[in-house]
Amino acid sequence: MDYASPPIALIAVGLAMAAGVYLIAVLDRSIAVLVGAGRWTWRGAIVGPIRSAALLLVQRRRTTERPDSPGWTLAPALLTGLAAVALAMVPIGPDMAAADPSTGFVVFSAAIVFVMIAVFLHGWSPNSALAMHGAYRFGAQALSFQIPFLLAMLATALPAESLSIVDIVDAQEPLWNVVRQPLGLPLYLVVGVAVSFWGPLNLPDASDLAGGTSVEDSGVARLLWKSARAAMLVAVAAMGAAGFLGGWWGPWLPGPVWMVIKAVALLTLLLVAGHLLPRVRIQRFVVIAWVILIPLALVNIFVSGALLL
Amino acid sequence: MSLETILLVAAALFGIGVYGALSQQSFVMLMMGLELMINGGILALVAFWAFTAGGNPQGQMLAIVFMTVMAVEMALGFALITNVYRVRRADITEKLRRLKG
Amino acid sequence: MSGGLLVDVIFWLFAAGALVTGYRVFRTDSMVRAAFYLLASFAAVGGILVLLGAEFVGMVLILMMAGEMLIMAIVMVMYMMNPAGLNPMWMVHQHRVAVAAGVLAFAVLAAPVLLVDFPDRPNPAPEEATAQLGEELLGDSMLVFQTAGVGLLSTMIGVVVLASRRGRYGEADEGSSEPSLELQDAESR
Amino acid sequence: MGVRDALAHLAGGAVAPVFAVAGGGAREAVAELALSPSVELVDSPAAASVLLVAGFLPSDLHTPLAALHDAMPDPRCTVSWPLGSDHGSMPLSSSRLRIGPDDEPVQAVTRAYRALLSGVVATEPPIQPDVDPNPWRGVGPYGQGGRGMTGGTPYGRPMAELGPDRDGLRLDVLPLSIGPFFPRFPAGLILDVVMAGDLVIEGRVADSPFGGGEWRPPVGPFVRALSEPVPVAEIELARARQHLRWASDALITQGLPAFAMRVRRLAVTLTPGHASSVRALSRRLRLLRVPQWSGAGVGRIAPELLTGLALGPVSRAAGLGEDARAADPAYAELGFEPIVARDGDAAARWDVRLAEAAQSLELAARARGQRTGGVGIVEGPRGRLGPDDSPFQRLQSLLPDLLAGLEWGDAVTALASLDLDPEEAGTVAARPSRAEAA
Repeated sequence: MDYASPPIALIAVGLAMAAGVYLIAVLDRSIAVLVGAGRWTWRGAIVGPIRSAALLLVQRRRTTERPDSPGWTLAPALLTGLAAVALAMVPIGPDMAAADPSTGFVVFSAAIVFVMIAVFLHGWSPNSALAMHGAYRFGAQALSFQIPFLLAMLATALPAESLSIVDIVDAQEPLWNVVRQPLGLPLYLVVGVAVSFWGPLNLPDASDLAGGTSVEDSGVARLLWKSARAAMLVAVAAMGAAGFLGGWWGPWLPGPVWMVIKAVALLTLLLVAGHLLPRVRIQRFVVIAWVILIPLALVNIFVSGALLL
Repeated sequence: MSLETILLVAAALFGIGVYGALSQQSFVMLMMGLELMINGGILALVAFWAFTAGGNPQGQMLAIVFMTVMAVEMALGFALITNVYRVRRADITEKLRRLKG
Repeated sequence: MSGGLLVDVIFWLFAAGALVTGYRVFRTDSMVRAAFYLLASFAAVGGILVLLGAEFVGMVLILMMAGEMLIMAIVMVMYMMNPAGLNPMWMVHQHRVAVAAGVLAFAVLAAPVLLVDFPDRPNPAPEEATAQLGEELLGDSMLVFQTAGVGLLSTMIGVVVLASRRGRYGEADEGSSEPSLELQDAESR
Repeated sequence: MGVRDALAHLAGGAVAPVFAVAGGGAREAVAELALSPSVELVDSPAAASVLLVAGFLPSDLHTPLAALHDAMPDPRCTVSWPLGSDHGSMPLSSSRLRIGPDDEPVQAVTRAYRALLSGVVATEPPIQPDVDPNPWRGVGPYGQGGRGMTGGTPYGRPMAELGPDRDGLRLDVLPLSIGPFFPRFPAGLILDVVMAGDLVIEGRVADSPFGGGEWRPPVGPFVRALSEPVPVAEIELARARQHLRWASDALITQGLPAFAMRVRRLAVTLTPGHASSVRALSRRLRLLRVPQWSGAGVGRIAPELLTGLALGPVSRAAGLGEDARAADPAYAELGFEPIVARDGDAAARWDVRLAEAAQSLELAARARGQRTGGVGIVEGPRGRLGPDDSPFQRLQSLLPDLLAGLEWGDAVTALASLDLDPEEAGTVAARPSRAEAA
């Protein structure tokens, strides 16, 4: 158990999150303009997110009829905290980890599993029908994606013979996991999009629910929820880069730079997919998760285990 | 933080669990009482392991068995609730005067 | 096992959190809130386990309970006549007996804690705890571990059979009768 | 409060979040407004700073509009955009911000938004009083609100009742009314549903509020064709535009807002020469599997139920060749053949509409001054239009069977695929009275 000094780790994680969220806002707007055949401008794509955030800071929060106020306030904060914990588990260099507990993998998974609590709370507490349906939907979605997610991640721990993320990345020096376990990364990405409820798997906050769990949010709460969601996507992409794309391993450039490049590449892939793929029907997602993803994830684990023997 | 204080906390959790399991009318709330008792059990177990096992991992092993028991209890409980609700439409204990099917 | 003042403060925070939220489970007027309070109680206990050096067990406890509590919240919303648990209500019976039993259980368990002198053999190196546990799980205690696994599997099969509608002897709800609504019983009293 | 002022100043340059209520005759104008980079149409009043009320709103919708207004966070303002209709009796008529016939609408909206954030325009007070409809705690036998556990009204809204589930359990079901300003439906569409979790147990669409005779619609090519011959090129261009506008809304429903903007841009600038772009768009959507992934098997209506209803693309997607144009000599001259698909589900409706849009553009390009022949009955973009006879009213009776048993997402997809338009109920009814007046 080797932790960086807490204040430095906190500041580093906070900065990484803020930068990641801003990057997502810029990338997402740029991709939307590209897909929508609009005109890209500095004002729109680069300054726009900051201005929109300022509006949400100025806006007064409105409330609904008899909400569960503590839960409603807690949910975005909880999701932010979970994203921070998840991101803190991702090392960007062999000696550059905010925290590297011996069970980093389990901590990351616990953060992922708690996302469903945050989303359920967020949808349940405003006492609003559409928001609550978003919460129910995410219940079904989350219970379906958890097992394939844990299995896909677990396979990366096998070659490292450790649950520590630093060890998992270290074990990829000869061969990246994306090559060693070709099923792993696609599985991880599908489920990762579901975890951060983005793009085609944005079912709890979907447009057919007029925004789902966040339909009643305004002001700072909306800003916090949106950025927490983006931060979760950053954490998922960063962990994908560390667990499957060899983390800091790469020629010529220093390790952390490689790590950032890989994470941003994964992020861009996820964002582009979000603007091109239609929303998946919840029924179909649940069937796919249980009937296809879980068996594939098991095959993935068995094959990687057999290769190690 | 000493063994005694942790055991007291665990005993208090267990006591709250007993209170909940006995006082609640709804099946699910009753199960929450059971869960809380097991929660106290796990805490006591790991405390014993941490302070008296001297590095032997079997205490943690036992905690994992406890967690398995908890999962089994949950799953069985929910299945029974579903079944009872299907057959009797009962969701609180008062509605089950006899248990025979 | 001493980690200085900071560890002590964190321990007391977790302990107080676990107890208060555990108590709130039965004092809140909404079922979903009750599920979340129980989850908070488990998370606090998980935190204490991590403090004690049982990192893996603590984190797995937290991880597992998140899923369990969501299912619990949904089951409550499903089977309680209180949609989404936002309508406050208070449903208890034999309240005095239950309080007495709870206090008695605490007293019985607390007495030996205060009376018995426990051996003091703290763990030497908590860093190794996770690895040690792994060795134990797949080494000496393999049988226990496998038995737990098989037990879970048979539970899964059993509960699916129990909960499903179609059974060997026809539909499970065959011959079931509509109960009188709670409302009528309660209001006629 | 220096920080707050600085933030407000910064926010003044942001994309204005607008919740648009597109009333009678305003849908096209609002859709076009959304293309501007300085305005964003948001899905929820909670996210909006500006409430844009465009076109005509029947008096039945005035109270829901007031509730919508009160659901917006401060600072908020209302901009009315009458587009030639009378806004006089609306609850928001005190609003000073108005878009006149000569104003540039995007500029007017952004100006109002900036004025609001800089404090020049004060935030609007709520319209409705904020009171609890019912006592909510400590009434029933268990200390709950309302009388009893089922059937009470603890928050002034009905509580869940027991209803059958797919699995044979009797679980809670929740009666809900979605609309009339649900962003995925046209304004004025009210859907009364009974939900069990995410599942629609019962659903019906209420009568159109535009049908009461209050509404005097602007006259478009389809309505004009009822009483006089109209150039085929004009009417077919309008049809292609409507189909593309539908596709754009359907894409938003499927979670592809950016792609929807591309389609909407095409719809606004559409000319008869664009047939190949429409076909390319259709190929691309099929490549991304948008119709199949979202609509295969969803909202299927059997051809037997549709026979004789003449519901345009909906009928033709189910394999019925019903098309009023087929009987028109002007169309026969141009070599018109109805486009027919087989499956009758939402995916088939996608295919039929996109193919028809391209076909319409080709007809428009080929037309040399032909005018429609049949007076009295017109093939509108949603099916046969006649006096007192709109596709909306004919479809209404099919909806309960269609919606029951769908997941909410599928129900929205199915409704979107039908392209319901409550305004048409009024458009057609208005014709005879105009003729009498003349």
